[in-house]
Amino acid sequence: MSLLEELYRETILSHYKSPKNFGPLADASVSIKGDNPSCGDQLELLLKLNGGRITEVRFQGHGCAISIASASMMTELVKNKTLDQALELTRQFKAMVVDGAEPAPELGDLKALAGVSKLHARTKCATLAWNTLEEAAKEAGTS
Amino acid sequence: MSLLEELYRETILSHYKSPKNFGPLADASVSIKGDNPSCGDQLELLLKLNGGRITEVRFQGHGCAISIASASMMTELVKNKTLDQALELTRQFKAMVVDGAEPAPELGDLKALAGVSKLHARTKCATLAWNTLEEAAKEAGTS
Amino acid sequence: MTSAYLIRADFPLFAARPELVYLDSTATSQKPRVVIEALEHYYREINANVHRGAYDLSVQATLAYEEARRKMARFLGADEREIIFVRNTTEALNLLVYAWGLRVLKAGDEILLTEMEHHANLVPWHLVAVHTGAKIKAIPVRGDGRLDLDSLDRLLTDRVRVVSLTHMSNVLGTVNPVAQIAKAAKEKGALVIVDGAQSAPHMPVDVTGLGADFFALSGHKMCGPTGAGVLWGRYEMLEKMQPFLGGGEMINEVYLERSSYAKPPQRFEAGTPAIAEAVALGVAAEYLMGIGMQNIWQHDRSLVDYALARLDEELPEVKTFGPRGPDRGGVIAFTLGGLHAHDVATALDQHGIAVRAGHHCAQPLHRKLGLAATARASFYLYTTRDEVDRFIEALKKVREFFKDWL
Amino acid sequence: MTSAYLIRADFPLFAARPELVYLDSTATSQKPRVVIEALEHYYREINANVHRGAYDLSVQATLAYEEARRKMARFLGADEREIIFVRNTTEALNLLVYAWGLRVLKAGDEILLTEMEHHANLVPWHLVAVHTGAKIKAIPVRGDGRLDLDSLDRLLTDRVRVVSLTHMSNVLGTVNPVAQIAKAAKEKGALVIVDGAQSAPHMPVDVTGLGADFFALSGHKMCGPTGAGVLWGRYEMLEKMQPFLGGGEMINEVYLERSSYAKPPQRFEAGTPAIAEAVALGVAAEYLMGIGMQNIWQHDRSLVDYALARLDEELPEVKTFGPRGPDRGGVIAFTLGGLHAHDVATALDQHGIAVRAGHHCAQPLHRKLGLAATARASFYLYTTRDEVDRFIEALKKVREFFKDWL
Ligand SMILES: Cc1ncc(COP(=O)(O)O)c(C=O)c1O
Ligand SMILES: Cc1ncc(COP(=O)(O)O)c(C=O)c1O
Repeated sequence: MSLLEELYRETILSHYKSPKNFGPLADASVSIKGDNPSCGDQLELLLKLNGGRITEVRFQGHGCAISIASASMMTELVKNKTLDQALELTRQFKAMVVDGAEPAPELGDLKALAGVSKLHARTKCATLAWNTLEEAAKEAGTS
Repeated sequence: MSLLEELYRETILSHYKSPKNFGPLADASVSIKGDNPSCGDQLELLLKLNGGRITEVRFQGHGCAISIASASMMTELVKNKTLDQALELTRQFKAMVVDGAEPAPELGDLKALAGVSKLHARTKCATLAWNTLEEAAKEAGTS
Repeated sequence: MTSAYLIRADFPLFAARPELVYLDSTATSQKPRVVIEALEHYYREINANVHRGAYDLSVQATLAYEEARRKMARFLGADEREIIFVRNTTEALNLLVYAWGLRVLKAGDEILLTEMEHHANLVPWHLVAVHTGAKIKAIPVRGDGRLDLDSLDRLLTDRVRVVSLTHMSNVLGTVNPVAQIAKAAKEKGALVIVDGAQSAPHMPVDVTGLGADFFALSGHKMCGPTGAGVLWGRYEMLEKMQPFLGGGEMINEVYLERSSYAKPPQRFEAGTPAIAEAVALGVAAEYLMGIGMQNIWQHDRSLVDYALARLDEELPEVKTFGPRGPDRGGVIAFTLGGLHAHDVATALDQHGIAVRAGHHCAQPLHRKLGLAATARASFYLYTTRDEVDRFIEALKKVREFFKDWL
Repeated sequence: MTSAYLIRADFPLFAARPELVYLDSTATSQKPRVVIEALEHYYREINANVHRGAYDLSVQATLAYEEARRKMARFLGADEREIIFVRNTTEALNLLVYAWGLRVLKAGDEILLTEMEHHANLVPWHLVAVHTGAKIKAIPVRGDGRLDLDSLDRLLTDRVRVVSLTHMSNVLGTVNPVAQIAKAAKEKGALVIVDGAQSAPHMPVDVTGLGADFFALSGHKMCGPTGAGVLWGRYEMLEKMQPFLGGGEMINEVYLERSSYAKPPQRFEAGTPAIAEAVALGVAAEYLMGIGMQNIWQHDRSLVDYALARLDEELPEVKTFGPRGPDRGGVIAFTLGGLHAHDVATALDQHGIAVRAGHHCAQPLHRKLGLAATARASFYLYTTRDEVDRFIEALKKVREFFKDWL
């Protein structure tokens, strides 16, 4: 299987074409913008928090298949998790796409992005939503 | 004869140690400063003109043996010459020290500086006074 | 022109990477052997600091550096005293903004740019606008990728003090009618600055004929090393200008609290320059002149016409931007269906085709096109027709691969 | 340290010029083979523009460039996000003057320098003084070539907003007690900038230990290529600072009339950097770390002590400047009788000895010494004791030659 086939699978392309949890979120507790200035991709992450738990999460913006699919799957995964759990998932996700670690079982469908670790040019795309989540957690912690 | 011996002869070193026409000149018609910013050498040329003829010429400043000797001999040579004659001598002098032309007989003692053409690093020293003379002639022409 | 197939042999990178189809010369060009060897030769045999030396080695370094200045003057049809070595186009434009714009412009003055400018010709002017209150305006880009010259009369008011524009767009490939615009600008008394980052490498440039006051280029885009570029300026302008960077070599006299400045070009070259890089840039210019800038332009032109014709014909899902005709250089920004440019570029890379994806440092233009990003293929003297074919065949495979998602 | 006799073999220029005694490393150093080869390798195998690439070659170029940043961080004991690639020390200091000095300083503020500064650390401040009305003061140099620290209390008023000083003088060889001065300056709330052009190449530098806010160096003086240097800055300071040059890569979002900026270090690296040069500078730093900065310092120290002892003993007509002791690096500025430094340097050059003559871009210091110019011999890791001997023997011949005119 070519790297291209490994990466651009049904899972990813369908999240790209029909992202989950996409759109505005009224009364968000935290909203944070993230971007990759080198490519112009932009994303806004909106969270509703309740006692340290993410009760609602949505995102909006534009980007490539990898960044949008990653954001879409991330929102599905972190919904109803605590911020701490979400940060642990972030760590696991980055280990997979940056360092090429075996996908942690907790990542579920996101293992479809494991191939990104072989495409250094695209790690920034895959991690954009997650870096924004980290920023959001920081913001939530200080506010 | 080494290049050093060819260049640093009695003529040059004695002009360096006891430059001719050195010092201020009251009532100068033109006074122009010249410098070699790369080495810090500075020279001021003072001329008294009468109907296009250099009736008095003096200089002051500091510099290396080559620049001071060149200035000293130049003042001796151009005194009582017309500006046009002085500019022609300048051309001949530069041909000698920059392009390595045979010394024109009109240059007299200045032929002692012919060796400078083999020392590219020092042509700026040898031509400092002459460049200043050209500036002075320009100034005299426009005023 | 000598065939691109032969020219390739001058570029060691293609031998090291025989499978690569390099279509990103607009970002930076590859380097011919003579340029790499010039660097090597400089460091192995004549390396010393310039200007200040009283010994032979330093004289040789200085001669090599000043010879490079003469070569760049010849390349641009200029006088050697008008050639200032800088790092790149970006530094050249910033130099003008700091040494001229920030000092001269006032609230109410207008700065006229175009909608197709590279960030290098936008961001520095923002600084001027913020600090002086001068206003930025832009000549619009028409649907066909050319400047809307009809708007020039209206835009070129008496308040316009400077017109700064790109000679050739790094996205659309458009070659702007700089001489015509410069003439109109000069009639209004405005200064004219030309961003030559894309024109200098690809076409004959005669700065005096252009009628501009300043012209900036990047060596690394014209077969030279990174780290060296040129700002050309009319000598009368340079003489009037205050320095930009302060330091060694650009001074006349320095006291603790004040200093006086050397004449141009030294006035604008503070500190130890990129000596080896300037020397090698001179060699690059000579190499290009040897092949002939007009030949290079024709070569780029024929490849871009060929590529656009095939794309139009064989890949209707591909949308390209920029004008068609003799005022179009060898750059093709494109999209493939609704795919994101990054995904297209990654897919092409898997087939050995190197194209760039993103906004190419032209966000305002992309905003105008209604896109966040495009993919971009660009050609140069070493690009072969065969490579254009491989690019198009690869693009077809990419289309096939993504066919359900276009 | 590995013997300088062996180290020389790493430097191709010495093989190309076996007769040359190169004593001008303070102006620029020679380059080891690994650095020249790093440039070659970069251009032959991985040349592409950085940051923006969606293809493999560009990723490799970016990795090499960012790896160089990490190497420079290691060299200085800093964090990689604090390393900004610039052309040289001069550009680094100008960056600070433009991005910080011109924006922050006000009339009545004071800028504290020293009398031994290089023009690179004087001329940019003159610009600030002229535009803001801030005042320049200088810590005096004592007769022994050291700073007069007794004056510090008096000079370091509450109005001093910045202390900018050289770590090591390029004329006197004096190593200034920067940590001590930085501590006093910080107590007054002043910013501390260190000109490390001469220290970084010759001694271990740990920027965090120095207690300074900024540190500037030139790659070409530390075995790297021309065209690449480093500005180190504390991250908190960099984060607060506005950009200097505007253009590609330093931005976040760009509109026609405004832009927002990227985080440091990108914020301060506009346009295409000197990529190959930065990569090769990283290799140079690694080469020096391999030999050991402390070893290099000891080597310089032992040569300068040896040379000064022989000059004192055997050439009473030679006058040297600068301190004696452990705070003295391998630089000897000198005069021979009443001869002009240029004549001495020319004469030495005829014996194959390359020394510099002039004010060495330190006119105020020379004015203080009462001289327009000095000759200067300087040593580095590849300088052998044998070369110092040849220098001294040649100087004796020069004395003999000019004996009637001293
Ligand atoms: C102490 C000092 N500062 C600054 C500089 C300027 O270095 P560069 O010319 O590489 O910018 C030098 C080098 O001449 C120097 O010795
Ligand atoms: C039109 C144009 N202007 C300016 C630049 C900036 O060039 P550099 O990054 O070499 O400064 C570029 C290159 O990207 C360009 O294409």
